[in-house]
Amino acid sequence: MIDLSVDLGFLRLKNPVIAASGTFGYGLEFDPFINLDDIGGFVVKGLYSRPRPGNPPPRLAETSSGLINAIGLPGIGMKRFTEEILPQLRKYDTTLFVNVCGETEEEFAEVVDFLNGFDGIDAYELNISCPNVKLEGRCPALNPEDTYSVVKLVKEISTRPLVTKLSPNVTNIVEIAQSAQEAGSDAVSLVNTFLSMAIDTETRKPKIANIMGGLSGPAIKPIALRMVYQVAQHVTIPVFGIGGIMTGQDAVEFFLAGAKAVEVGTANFIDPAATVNIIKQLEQYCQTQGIDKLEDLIGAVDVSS
Amino acid sequence: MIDLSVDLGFLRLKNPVIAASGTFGYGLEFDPFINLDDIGGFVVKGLYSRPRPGNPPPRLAETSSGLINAIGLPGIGMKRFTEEILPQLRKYDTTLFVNVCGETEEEFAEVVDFLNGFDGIDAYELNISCPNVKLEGRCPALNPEDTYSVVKLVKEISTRPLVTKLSPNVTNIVEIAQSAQEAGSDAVSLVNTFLSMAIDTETRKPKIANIMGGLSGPAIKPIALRMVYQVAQHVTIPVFGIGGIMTGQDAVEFFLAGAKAVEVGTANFIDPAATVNIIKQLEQYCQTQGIDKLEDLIGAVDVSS
Amino acid sequence: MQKDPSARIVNTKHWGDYFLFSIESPIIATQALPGQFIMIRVSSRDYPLLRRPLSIHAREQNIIDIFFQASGLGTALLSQKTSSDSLDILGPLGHGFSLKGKEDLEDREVALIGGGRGIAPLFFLAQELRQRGAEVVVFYGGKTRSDLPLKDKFLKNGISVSCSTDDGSFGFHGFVTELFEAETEKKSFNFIYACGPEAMLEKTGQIGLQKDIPAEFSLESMMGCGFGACWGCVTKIKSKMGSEWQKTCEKGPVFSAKNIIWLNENK
Amino acid sequence: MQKDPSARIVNTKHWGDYFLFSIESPIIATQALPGQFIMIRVSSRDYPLLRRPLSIHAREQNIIDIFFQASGLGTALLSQKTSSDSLDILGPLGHGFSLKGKEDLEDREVALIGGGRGIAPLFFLAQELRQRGAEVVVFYGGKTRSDLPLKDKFLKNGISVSCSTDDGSFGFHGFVTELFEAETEKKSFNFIYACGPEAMLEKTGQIGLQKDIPAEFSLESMMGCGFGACWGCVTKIKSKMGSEWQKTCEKGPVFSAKNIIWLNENK
Ligand SMILES: Cc1cc2nc3c(=O)[nH]c(=O)nc-3n(C[C@H](O)[C@H](O)[C@H](O)COP(=O)(O)OP(=O)(O)OC[C@H]3O[C@@H](n4cnc5c(N)ncnc54)[C@H](O)[C@@H]3O)c2cc1C
Ligand SMILES: Cc1cc2nc3c(=O)[nH]c(=O)nc-3n(C[C@H](O)[C@H](O)[C@H](O)COP(=O)(O)OP(=O)(O)OC[C@H]3O[C@@H](n4cnc5c(N)ncnc54)[C@H](O)[C@@H]3O)c2cc1C
Ligand SMILES: Cc1cc2nc3c(=O)[nH]c(=O)nc-3n(C[C@H](O)[C@H](O)[C@H](O)COP(=O)(O)O)c2cc1C
Ligand SMILES: Cc1cc2nc3c(=O)[nH]c(=O)nc-3n(C[C@H](O)[C@H](O)[C@H](O)COP(=O)(O)O)c2cc1C
Ligand code: FES
Ligand code: FES
Repeated sequence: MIDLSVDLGFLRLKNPVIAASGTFGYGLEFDPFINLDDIGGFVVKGLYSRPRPGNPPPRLAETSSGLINAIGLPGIGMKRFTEEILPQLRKYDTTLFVNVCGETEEEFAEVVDFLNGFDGIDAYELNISCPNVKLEGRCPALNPEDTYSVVKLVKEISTRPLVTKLSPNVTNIVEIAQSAQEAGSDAVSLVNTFLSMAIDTETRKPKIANIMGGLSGPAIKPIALRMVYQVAQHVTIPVFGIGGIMTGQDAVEFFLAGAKAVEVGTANFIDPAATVNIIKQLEQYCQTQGIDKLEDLIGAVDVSS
Repeated sequence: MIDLSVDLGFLRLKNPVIAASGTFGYGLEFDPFINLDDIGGFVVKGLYSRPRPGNPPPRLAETSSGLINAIGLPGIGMKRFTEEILPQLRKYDTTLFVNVCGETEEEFAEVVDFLNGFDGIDAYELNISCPNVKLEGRCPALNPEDTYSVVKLVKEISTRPLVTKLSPNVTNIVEIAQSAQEAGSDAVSLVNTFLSMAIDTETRKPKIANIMGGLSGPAIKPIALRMVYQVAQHVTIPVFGIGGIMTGQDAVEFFLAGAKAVEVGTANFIDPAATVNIIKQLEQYCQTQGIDKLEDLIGAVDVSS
Repeated sequence: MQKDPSARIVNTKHWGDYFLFSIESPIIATQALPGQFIMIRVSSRDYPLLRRPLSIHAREQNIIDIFFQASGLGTALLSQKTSSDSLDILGPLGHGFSLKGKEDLEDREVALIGGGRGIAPLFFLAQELRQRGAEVVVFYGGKTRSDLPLKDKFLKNGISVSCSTDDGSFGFHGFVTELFEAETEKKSFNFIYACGPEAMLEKTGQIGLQKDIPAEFSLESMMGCGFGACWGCVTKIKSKMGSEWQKTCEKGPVFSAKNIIWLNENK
Repeated sequence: MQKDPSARIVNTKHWGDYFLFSIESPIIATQALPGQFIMIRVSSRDYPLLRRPLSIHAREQNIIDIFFQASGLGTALLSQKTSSDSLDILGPLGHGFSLKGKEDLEDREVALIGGGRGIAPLFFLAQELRQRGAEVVVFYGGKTRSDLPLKDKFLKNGISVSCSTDDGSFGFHGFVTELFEAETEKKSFNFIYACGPEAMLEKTGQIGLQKDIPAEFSLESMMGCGFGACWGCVTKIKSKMGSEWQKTCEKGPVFSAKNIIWLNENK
């Protein structure tokens, strides 16, 4: 038996494969396709304090090995989430992360404060990096000061571990990750999507009503992997690797680069059983390579020349 | 007859399709495949003052719809370039750009100063953005101050128009483009490659000997297009669009986003006639859309909702 | 709603760039309802990335049919598959046409209006309606004669079809909505079901309103997942609060015509 | 060096995951020399992106053959092509084996050593060598019996072949270099030409040095373009200044064994 579990310090995952926020609905959408107990965890869709309608369509555009989205974080808001969804999620034996959003620092804090009062949530993922939403014109993950400030504020309130989700749209992601760590974040997850654009050459209109959206999928994997590698060298808190993971091999690349867990996003759309397949492929990989504990892979990239 | 020519102010291109630096050798490599006179121009491989060996192999890795390279800018240096290559290039009736590199600001200036003395070059493209090379540990295109400084220095010396080539590995590319403009650059070209990584899960080694390399190809097109759109809104000098252009349609997206010309990179490897095909496809597109002058497309994206 | 990773193509036919595939998938076929759709993986690689949504065109025991036009990269790839190839599909997805019981349908006049490839879901629907005793007339429009490849199939199955072409090369010369509107002068319909280009549906909706005929439309929308997980596929629908974005893949693809708010801007 | 965007496959054969395709391409066939290669576009879409390099295995008038192992995504896609499909190829590319004139080759003993798919360029070479009067012996090694599908082809063309398998399932039990080394005890060779895994080539190089037999090797390298434009494919070669990176696609893929500097680290 191969031991796929990973110890994050603040939390133990039965395996390191987590479904990423915004690509896994509220989890329930996947119940017809997989046994949710089989996956390491999942992150529910980004949650604001109040319900939000999201952006007008078209919200999606397909690109070469990628997907642009500008969903605009529609959702039912924190109250209805705890009333309608959370009770249904408690029956699953997996780690539940809630992706917390806010248009202001105060809203981040408000959502966490509210959710603190409900059972059945294991940790918060702070979405300070969504490229489609503006926090007084900025998104905190674009600079170290704003990152520090919002993480610090939320950490003081939170009764649960905090994972800070970083944006790849920056010059120096290491510096942002370090700020999150200093502010008390228990882990960082990276990357969110890359601000992108596509134009319909017939209509001359952007393919996304919002003009720009975030790029995800296999196209971004090489950039995401580089960022995870860089960050893992420079922080001591666990790093969750995200970006274009479609197969167990892809996940292994992130572990070798230093990720302690991975989040699987776009792949869930293409195959609702993607997470479960990736877990199987990880097991096979470990078997073939004669590895007993998946944790032995973490950071094991061989950069000697 | 459709008029594909574009007026850059400082230069007129017979058509707006330029072969990108590092993907078109010294131009001569493509003579067996296309008539070089047919293309708008080409940028020769990055040139330092002295010859350089480049990085150890593997220098390339393929990713989903992308290519990572860490060639390391090998080359024959400026002297041998003017002796051995430039004389052979003068016979072509197309616009010749020389991609100028430097490990220090002074080296950029040295190369330009030297090349000023030779006929047959139409403009310089200042490669301040190659992610594989360090300028005292940085690359100038990562911040506005360094960009300003090197462009200013070179502009003072240069007897020819200057195109500054920008890096996409930044938080705010608009600000960098504006610095280049302020420092006197005649145009900006974007983007260079995205710092990336890939790992061989069998050997656990990076697929690139240099560990990291730059991502190019269709995978990056949506991000590049977004950056071109943003920059074109905020500078008055011409913008050259670069990134994943494989077809005439791809090029049209960049024109609509505000590019006055495009550079075609990786596509040249997959099809040595890519530039010429793209020009044909542009002509067809204009015909179908009833456009007489390609210039009418520039910036014509319709963002009304 | 299940995944069938190896549904076998058992038959293929084509007319120009229109294709009809019969696919063996017991788990999906037995659950399928008219107006529902499936999501097909057209490539096992990373490009094209997303599955493609296609309506269930017909169902016969363990077999479902799809009818599609090869219009872009994904449908072109799909069209290259041949008998005995296997497909990875999800289905049946979405809410289909509301099929009233026999008591409501018996001897009722039902108009089915299909434009181009929009005819796809209407065959399955027509068959189910007729089983419930309804009188079905299909109005089938295309740009030109070759856009009406399913005409004979309806006729062979005893379903009456009125055709129109924009260029007059076959049947009524004009839009299918004009053909239908003319027909409403002669005959009174109890229900309208339609699928096709947005302009056709909008016009059909107006006719339905004028004549007070309840109508349901199957809509297309760019879909990321097809099963409610991405929120990418929304349609603007009237609600108590004015309007709301509803997931086309979950609440649709069939919506009641009177609730749809058309967004011409985004087309 | 030209592009043939529609070279037609006229014949295909396969043994397990080894494939032999005959491709009609007059412009490339008439210029081809042994050891040269072609770059094949395996997908008309964006993924996989790069062309794949494959040696010219044989040439007969307007036809070139390729022999390859389906080992990854690109070669797997290629292997699915069938007769009458057309391929987009560039070629002939690179510098092949240095074929001395008749005066130098007549009655000379030439050893051709191929490991696995590395046998590919050696058939074309063997034929050209024999035309020039050389005595050719092929040493053909594989992991197991099924890795030697071309054995009979050489024999049928009157070229003698000695086989080895790592597992002893056919021919000599052991590495092909051991088989060859043993043979050099009995017979003296004037030239060695080899293609195969790096370890095999390195060992062959040592034997050549010991026995003072000049050798040429065809090398593999990750290639971006195949025609000298990307600088991606370099091999370390001895030079006046010590060593230099040479483009494998341009100066190679065939290099004189004594000039190659092996970089085990990067494998
Ligand atoms: C519920 C539903 C049922 C459908 N049923 C049928 C059917 O039975 N027969 C048929 O021929 N077509 C049907 N369509 C339309 C069909 O899905 C598109 O023609 C197809 O996705 C185009 O893919 P492509 O790769 O060929 O085109 P491309 O233009 O290359 O596709 C690019 C992207 O846009 C999406 N896309 C493009 N056009 C549409 C569209 N009209 N609707 C949704 N997504 C689109 C694709 O899925 C893909 O992600 C249906 C669409 C929906 C939403
Ligand atoms: C000059 C030359 C001649 C060759 N001749 C033959 C031949 O006749 N028969 C044969 O079976 N093989 C030959 N090869 C090797 C063949 O090119 C690779 O097996 C093939 O490119 C693998 O592609 P893939 O998509 O199947 O594998 P993947 O592993 O999916 O390929 C990923 C990327 O790596 C490259 N790559 C992987 N392995 C190699 C390799 N060994 N050499 C070069 N690039 C590689 C691919 O081209 C691609 O860009 C030759 C290689 C070279 C350089
Ligand atoms: C449709 C869609 C919606 C998303 N919504 C959210 C979200 O609500 N919160 C968040 O933190 N990330 C969101 N993301 C980002 C993903 O969680 C993930 O970081 C990104 O897609 C990269 O991973 P991938 O390439 O595996 O998809 C969304 C991504 C997609 C494609
Ligand atoms: C192999 C390779 C070598 C390159 N060398 C250079 C270079 O010398 N100077 C430079 O400015 N850009 C260089 N580039 C970047 C390209 O000019 C171009 O900016 C980038 O590849 C994005 O365009 P593409 O997606 O069309 O390839 C190189 C790119 C590749 C793939
Ligand atoms: S297509 Fe994903 S929610 Fe409808
Ligand atoms: S493969 Fe591009 S230079 Fe050799």
